[in-house]
Amino acid sequence: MVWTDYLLALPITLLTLFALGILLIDFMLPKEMKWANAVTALIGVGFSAAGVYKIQLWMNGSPGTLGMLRTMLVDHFALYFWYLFLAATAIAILMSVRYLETEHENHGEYYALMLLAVAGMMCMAAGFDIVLIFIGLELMAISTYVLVGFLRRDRRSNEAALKYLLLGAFSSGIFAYGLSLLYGLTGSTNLGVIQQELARHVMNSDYKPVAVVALLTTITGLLFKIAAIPFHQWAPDAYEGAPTSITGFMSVAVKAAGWAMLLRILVVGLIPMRAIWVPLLVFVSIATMTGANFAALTQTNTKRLLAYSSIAHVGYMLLGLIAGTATQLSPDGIKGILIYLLVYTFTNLGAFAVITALRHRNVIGDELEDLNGLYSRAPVEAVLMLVFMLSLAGIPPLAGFWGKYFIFLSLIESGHYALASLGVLYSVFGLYYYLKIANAMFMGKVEESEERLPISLSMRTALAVTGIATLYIGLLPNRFIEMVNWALGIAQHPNVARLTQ
Amino acid sequence: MDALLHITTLHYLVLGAALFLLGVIGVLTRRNVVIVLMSIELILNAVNLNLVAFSRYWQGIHGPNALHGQVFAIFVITDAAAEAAVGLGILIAFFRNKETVNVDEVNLLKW
Amino acid sequence: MLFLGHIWLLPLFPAMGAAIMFFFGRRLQKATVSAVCVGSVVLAFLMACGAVLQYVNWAPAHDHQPYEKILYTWLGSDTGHLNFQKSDGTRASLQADAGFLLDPLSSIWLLFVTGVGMLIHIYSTGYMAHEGGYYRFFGYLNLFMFSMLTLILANNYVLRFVGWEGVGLCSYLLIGFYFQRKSASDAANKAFIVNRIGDAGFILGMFFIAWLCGSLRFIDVNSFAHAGHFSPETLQYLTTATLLLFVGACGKSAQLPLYVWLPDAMEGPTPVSALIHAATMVTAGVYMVARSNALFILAPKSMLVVAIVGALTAIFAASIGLVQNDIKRVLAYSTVSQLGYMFLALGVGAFSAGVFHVFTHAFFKALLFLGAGSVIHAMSGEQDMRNMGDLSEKIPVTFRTMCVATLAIAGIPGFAGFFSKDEILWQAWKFHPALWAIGFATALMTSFYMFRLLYLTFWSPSRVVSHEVEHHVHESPKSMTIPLVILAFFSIFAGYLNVSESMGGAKHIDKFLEPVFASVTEKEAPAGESGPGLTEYLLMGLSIAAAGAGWLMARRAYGNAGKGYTEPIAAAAPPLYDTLLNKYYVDEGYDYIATGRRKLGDVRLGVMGLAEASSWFDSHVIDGAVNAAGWITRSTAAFSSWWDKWIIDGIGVNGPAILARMLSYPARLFEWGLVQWYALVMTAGLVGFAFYYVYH
Amino acid sequence: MQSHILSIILFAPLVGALFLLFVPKENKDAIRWIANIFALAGFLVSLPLVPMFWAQRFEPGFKFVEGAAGNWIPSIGAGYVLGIDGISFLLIMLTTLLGWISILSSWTAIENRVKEYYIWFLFLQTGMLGVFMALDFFLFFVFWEAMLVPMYLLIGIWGGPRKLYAAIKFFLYTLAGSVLMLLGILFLYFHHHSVTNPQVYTFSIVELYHTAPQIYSDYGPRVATLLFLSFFFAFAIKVPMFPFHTWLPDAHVEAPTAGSVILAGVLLKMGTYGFIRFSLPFFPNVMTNPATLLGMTVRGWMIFLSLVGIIYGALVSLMQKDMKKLVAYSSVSHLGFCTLGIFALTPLGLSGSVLQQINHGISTGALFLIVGILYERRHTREIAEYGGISNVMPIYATITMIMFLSSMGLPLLNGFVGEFTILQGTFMENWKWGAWAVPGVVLAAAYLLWLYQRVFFGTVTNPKNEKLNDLTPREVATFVPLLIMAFWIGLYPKPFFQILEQPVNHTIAMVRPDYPQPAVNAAAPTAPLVVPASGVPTTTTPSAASTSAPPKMKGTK
Amino acid sequence: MNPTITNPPVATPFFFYLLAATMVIGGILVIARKNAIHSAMALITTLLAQAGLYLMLYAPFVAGVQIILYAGGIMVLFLFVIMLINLERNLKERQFNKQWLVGIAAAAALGGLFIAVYTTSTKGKVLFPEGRMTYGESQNTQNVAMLLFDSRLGQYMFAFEIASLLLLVAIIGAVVMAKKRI
Repeated sequence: MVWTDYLLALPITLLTLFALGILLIDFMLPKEMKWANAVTALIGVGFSAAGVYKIQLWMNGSPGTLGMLRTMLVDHFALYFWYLFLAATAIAILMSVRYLETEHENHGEYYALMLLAVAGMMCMAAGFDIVLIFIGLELMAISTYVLVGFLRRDRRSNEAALKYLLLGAFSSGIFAYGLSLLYGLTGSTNLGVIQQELARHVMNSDYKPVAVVALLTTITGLLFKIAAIPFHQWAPDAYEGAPTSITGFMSVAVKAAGWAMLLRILVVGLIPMRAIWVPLLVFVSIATMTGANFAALTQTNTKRLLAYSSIAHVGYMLLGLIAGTATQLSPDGIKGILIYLLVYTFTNLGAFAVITALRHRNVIGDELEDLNGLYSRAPVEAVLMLVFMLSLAGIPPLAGFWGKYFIFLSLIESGHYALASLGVLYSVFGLYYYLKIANAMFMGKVEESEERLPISLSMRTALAVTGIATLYIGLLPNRFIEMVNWALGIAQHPNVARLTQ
Repeated sequence: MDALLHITTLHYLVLGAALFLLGVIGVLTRRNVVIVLMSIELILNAVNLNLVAFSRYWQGIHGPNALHGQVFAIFVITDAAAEAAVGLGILIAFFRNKETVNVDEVNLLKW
Repeated sequence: MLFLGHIWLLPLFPAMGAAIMFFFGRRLQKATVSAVCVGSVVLAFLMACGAVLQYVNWAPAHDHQPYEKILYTWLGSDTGHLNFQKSDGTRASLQADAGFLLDPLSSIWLLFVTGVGMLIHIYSTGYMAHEGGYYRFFGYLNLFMFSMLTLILANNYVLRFVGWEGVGLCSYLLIGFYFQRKSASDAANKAFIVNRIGDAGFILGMFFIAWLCGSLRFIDVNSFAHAGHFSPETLQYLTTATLLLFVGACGKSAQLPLYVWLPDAMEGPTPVSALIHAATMVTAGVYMVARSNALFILAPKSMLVVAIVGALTAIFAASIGLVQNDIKRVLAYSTVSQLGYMFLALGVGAFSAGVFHVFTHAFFKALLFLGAGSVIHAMSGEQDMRNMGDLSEKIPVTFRTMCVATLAIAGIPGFAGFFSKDEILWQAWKFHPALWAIGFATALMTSFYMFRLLYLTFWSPSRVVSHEVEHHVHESPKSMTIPLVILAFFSIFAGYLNVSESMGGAKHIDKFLEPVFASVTEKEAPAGESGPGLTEYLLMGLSIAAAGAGWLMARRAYGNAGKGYTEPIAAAAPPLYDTLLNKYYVDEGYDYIATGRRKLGDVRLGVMGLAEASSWFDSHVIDGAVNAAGWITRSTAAFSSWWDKWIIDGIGVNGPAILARMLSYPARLFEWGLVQWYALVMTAGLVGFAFYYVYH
Repeated sequence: MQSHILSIILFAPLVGALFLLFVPKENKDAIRWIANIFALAGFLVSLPLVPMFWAQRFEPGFKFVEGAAGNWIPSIGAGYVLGIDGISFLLIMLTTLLGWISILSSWTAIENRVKEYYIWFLFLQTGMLGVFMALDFFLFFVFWEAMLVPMYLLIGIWGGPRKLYAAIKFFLYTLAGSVLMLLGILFLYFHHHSVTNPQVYTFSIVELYHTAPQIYSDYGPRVATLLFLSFFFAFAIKVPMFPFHTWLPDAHVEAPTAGSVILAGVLLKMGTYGFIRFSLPFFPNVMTNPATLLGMTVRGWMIFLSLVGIIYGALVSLMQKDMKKLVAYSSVSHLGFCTLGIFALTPLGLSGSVLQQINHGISTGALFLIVGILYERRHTREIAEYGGISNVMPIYATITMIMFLSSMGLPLLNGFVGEFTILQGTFMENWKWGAWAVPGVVLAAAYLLWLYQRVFFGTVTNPKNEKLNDLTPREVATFVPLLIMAFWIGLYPKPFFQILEQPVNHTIAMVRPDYPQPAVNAAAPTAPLVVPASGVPTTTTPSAASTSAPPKMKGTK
Repeated sequence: MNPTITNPPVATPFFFYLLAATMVIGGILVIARKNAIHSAMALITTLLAQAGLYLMLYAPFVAGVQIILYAGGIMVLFLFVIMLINLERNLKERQFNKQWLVGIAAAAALGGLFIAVYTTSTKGKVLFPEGRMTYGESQNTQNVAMLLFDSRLGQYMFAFEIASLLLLVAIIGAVVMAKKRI
């Protein structure tokens, strides 16, 4: 350990400190002051972000630092994801305040768990050692299990938590089994060494079948976390049952962490096996797009619909990994995934924020019918929801378009025309169910209660942030594209997006 | 016969695979959530067995200090403990509401 | 050059009248309406006279060239940059001007159109005095005059087409003037659509000409035609082009097989029938063929087709006219038949004879229609000749003028029709005796049905049904009778303008038209005029005899026709009579087979049948495919639900259980949302991938 | 110094929409006034463009170019670049005019959710204008897609009984086409990058004109054809060409009147515009490729589909029982003429096609207004419900007649000029194509006149029709500009031909370099240019016109 | 810690198979017994046998952790919960769910595949050949600790810290979930 390691761990340390702080403060807070927990958590997120920024300043343009005795790689990629997690968490916290009050579950543990989950995610994104990644994954996963079941009196929440936990633990078991084989094959837990060993010795030897088994079991765990078919089935149930704010959090932050881990492992550790995992991902991607889009079509529960929609988006994102040649990744594809995650964070959180806002008094608000006539009850929210839906569908000039744009760009670039066509057609297909939501809001029969929906200040803030971000990224994406280029270490040229490897 | 009598890493791997198999069967077939959780423990133990066996194998190549697998196993055990604790906690919460521990009665959320 | 230089104003006078009616007509008094509309046509007539006079003076000094006045470029960018490729690969630019052309041919048309038109306008002030929509009627009439004058004066085919369509439109509007009557609006639609079919031919013909000549100006086209030296291919295209033009002429001039609209067009007010459907518009086809004579001469096959269609139409329509009972329908079929004569003349190359017949026909046929209108006016709207009779005393002016017209059309010597018709028959004989024979038979029939009309209306005993009507019979006002008298005058004396050499005439009109038909005369020149021969006189005698015979037969049959008289043809050959009375069932045939207005059994054929089929195809097949895609999608979604429900839970989950425990849990068939099922899917996926990759 | 007039025209409606956001929604009349004022303003700001454009109508290239390539999103090379040529100029003017008219026509038709309605409408207006102005492919695509949303809402919220079905069908159908186009665009983008030196990523249309035709030689006919098809689907669905037309009747029938007017008047033109602006210059070799695809060349297919559309649309119109549906199917037929003119690949066909697009906007726009007026009074569009309307609404009947005549292509009205030019242009290319299109003209007369007969002629048989009011002055006002335009184009189309001359010849030069182009010193105009009746000042003398440079051949190396 | 190469003790195969058999039988009992307490007992047996195997693999520290943490800690937790929740009802019900046959088939396929992959090799070579070395057990704990805590070698130090957070989360989670009022 050298002093820089402390710096690299600073954001995680800060999050942990604030989480512990919340646990302590929570005891002293009277019931009506519980919002202070949220404020504390927000401050914690802020401090952590400042810590990330400090690291960014310290790095001063260098591509990245291996810290913690080569177990942690803090590079632009990791910083990008860290920012992303923190932003998503901040918005999710804003969404939660009023919601938890309504649910009578306003406890400090909620925020503490959220912050600890983010600490886990940070380890996943920055981990360069499968042990660290695994532990980070579990930290995040276990926090999320609890958060999903946080509405303890709600049977759906219990059930979602139980299902999520059982499947999550099962998949981590399989994942760990794969990691153990990887370790066995290479003798190291370090991703860099794993890559070298795989490339040098394993792939052209008798050990290749074992490596394949290792790959398959590992990838099962990875695909489970990002909810790709056929490892997706937990997602709709968990999304539906979880508190809506947590559904939002899961659908973006947890998913982004899963992606970060997937990219780290597949793109760094298992890149020598690209020829094997690409066909697999092709299958998974097509299956995911097909299955999720079809399944979403007839959903009547908004959260479940969005769950399937987020599964479908995973299908598109996987296309970004497929792009490229048999051995070479397309940088544009990875770029597409990163941009996708960015816009998806804001758009999807925004959508869940609107659904969260619908929860009031005796209305749960997650059925499609609950959206009926939303326009007359809350016009701004309805229009924002429309924006989010169209963004999810990938209609320019909204943010969601850019994710799809880069994915398809990379596919065209590398000559996967058929996949690209399939992808775009499924995105049209997807529009249908997004429009179902829009139809309900704008054209659905107006309920007798014409009263305005009560929306709290924090929720307004969350909606404003997500809405503005969706529009801003959509209209002026340049800054964000460059941010992603920066995250991937892609050189920038004025006026030209020349990609260097 | 020599292959059977001379115990190598491979034997441990096969044993681990068998344990893994049993765990998976348990997860897939038992109705009792507690036993499903135990089956998950079996899976994790299979992983640990692998890790420790590999650790032994790599000690033979990289020298006696190459104990990464053993350390990894300790982490997996930690994780197993945490998972079991939270899992049982959630189970209790669920049991309070539903008065059952049967997995196939966890079916409110569907489609 | 006051008139000639401003010849473009000529069509604009009636256009102004129409515009005034359009904007202010509803607020104007009837007197004002009459003043404006009749005034504009009178102005046009005076101007036409002036222009023609000036042209006649101007032409000798200019080598008998047509006078052309271009107002502005209408179609085309006028820069010469908007090009197309001609048939020979060279470039030409799209250009159609708002330009006007006056030459002998258009002069003749101009004079009789404005003249007859003026008379009919005057007549209408009386005829329509008690009708509603007075201003509307006159607005339409003026619009018609505008279109007709545009048609006549246009200097290129496209502008001609403007007038061509314009007169079609006005015809539509005027036929449908009594739009409350279904039959009227039906007839109007029929007229317009049948005309449109012809117009389609016209357009295509125009394109061929443009493709071949690179221009649509008559002067350019003529000089192209005169240039000579055509490849066989070009000549073939010219034949196609002229045939297509003739299709247009068939539509407008009611030739076989597109004549069907004209008899129905009698639904319009009678002055309209006189003006549009007898004197002017229907001759537009003749005008067009005459105008394109330079091209037709190059296409002998087309000429033959024109002649044969003309002859057939003549006899076909005349035969139908023999038995019709509606006074206007008799005249309508007579018009079709006479138009057939004109085309016969054109087809045999006797362009000036055809034009001459148009000229004389305009007067006597307008007179016949106006007379018929007067009769109908007197009979309080009765049109069926079976309910008339013995009107000669009661409406003497009408009676006398009608007599003149009948004598003229029947070809009694001394009247206008004799000269023109006889010239045509003579030319047809020269071309082929068979054509003459048809023309001769037609002449016989013409005489018969015209005198039949005369006898049934004026001489035979009165068969008027209601006493009130009989009591009401009265002579028409002066505004109606004076035009009749003037027309009667021309019906007698117009013929003397072109008495043939064989009868010591000077053929004024032929001479006047000579520059227009230069190509014809050049071509005919080598054959040489053999001078008046014996044959010519013999034929003349034969046709006079035919006219007389028709008269006599009519007199025998109808001279004393009382109530319930018998038709001689019906007595002789009832099936033939039925066929003729039903117009050879052509309308029915069209309705069943071509348009599909009527169903043949349960099947609808023709255009509407096709339309029905397309409509079905659209809603069931094409949209069906779209909806089916949607349906399949949704049902796939339903299927995946179903799959989860039945296959996954049913067979996958329950199936083994069923097998193992012999259907002991049928009630538990419906359990879903199971975690372990999810885990199983994961495992199965993993197994699938593993098998694929390990053993691939 | 760049002129910003295009941006001003583009964003004027959007400003109105933003302004309306701050008006309380209870105050309906104020909203109507403001929306109408902004719509009129949108039209008025476009008027200065007329003299400005007229002055340089013969000059080559795009005019009023604004922005630079890649200034919007430098990292991918997308720019906010606007610019117009004669084709887009005419379509822009049509858009601003129809936009104003349709907003005016909605005054009484829209009673609920007035504020939203106008906001979306103005938003739509900006989207459509953007499509016609964009010189950057990316910008084009953004506008192309963005304008679907307001249209979807207009149909979906203010539509008829089956509005949801129609709105979703419209949206999905159109989107399905355009996403494939996106892939095509990306292909061009990469191709441009791979062939230029130094390698540049750009979406600039002018740049892509140079490289896109090379795809044929670089990748072979098959790829080029597929690429052409990817664009084709987007445009053909939008046009719509047979057999991609079935969204149109549904969308039209369900849309509110003003929506139909805009849909028919402007939206459909985006498809034909796309063909002219992109499909032809990008894939000249595909167009002229003699190889056959299922028995016909690509161009043969295009012509075939156009011809089928003409006849088929007309036949189906004949059988419709719903007035609006009839007019909708007649659009299929009319747009068939437009595509026919485009794929004839002759200057005449192309200019006729653009002119016919304008004409269709005018006459079919008016027809939808006409149907809308009856619908507003009786709330039914069943033809059988009417009859004898001439007796009670004479002014209305007259205007209808004129517009019907215009739609069926009667000379001296606008329809004829377009149809005639298209047919001639097509005929000169292959006389059989022209011959097959002509029956469409006949059928147009049939279905329109039959409709007229059934609705207007006869006596009033339905007692509900006895008390119908004739047009109000506001309603007449909506027709007046259309009538003026109809007569103007019919009587004096020369200015339009002159405006179209340069872009059309330029396009043909790009598609068919072997097609004979006008000589450099072509004959000067034979007659002095006359100032058009609308008071457009003429700033170009004939000599200036004759000395103006002829269109240069661009984009073919 | 000098590795010495010696012949393996005769007893090695015997103990391996003994312990392996115990483990497998224990595992089977875990998933086969109806009574959850019996399953838990079987699991403890398995875990203890596994600890024995760890010892054979020269991993005494892990073996200790296994016994203390697993058999001692986690299993007690399990037993508590089993006691806490109603047992009687479960005993009367079906033990397996309805997909058990398919489940077993899928799992068997997977496990069989794994085993097949491990045991199949070309040219009679065995994968992962054993180096036949023995190691001093005394230093094992120090070496593990080195990897966790040494400032130079302790590469898992950070992961270890995070593991503490994991346990913290487990505590919070268990409390939140299991406690009636918080």
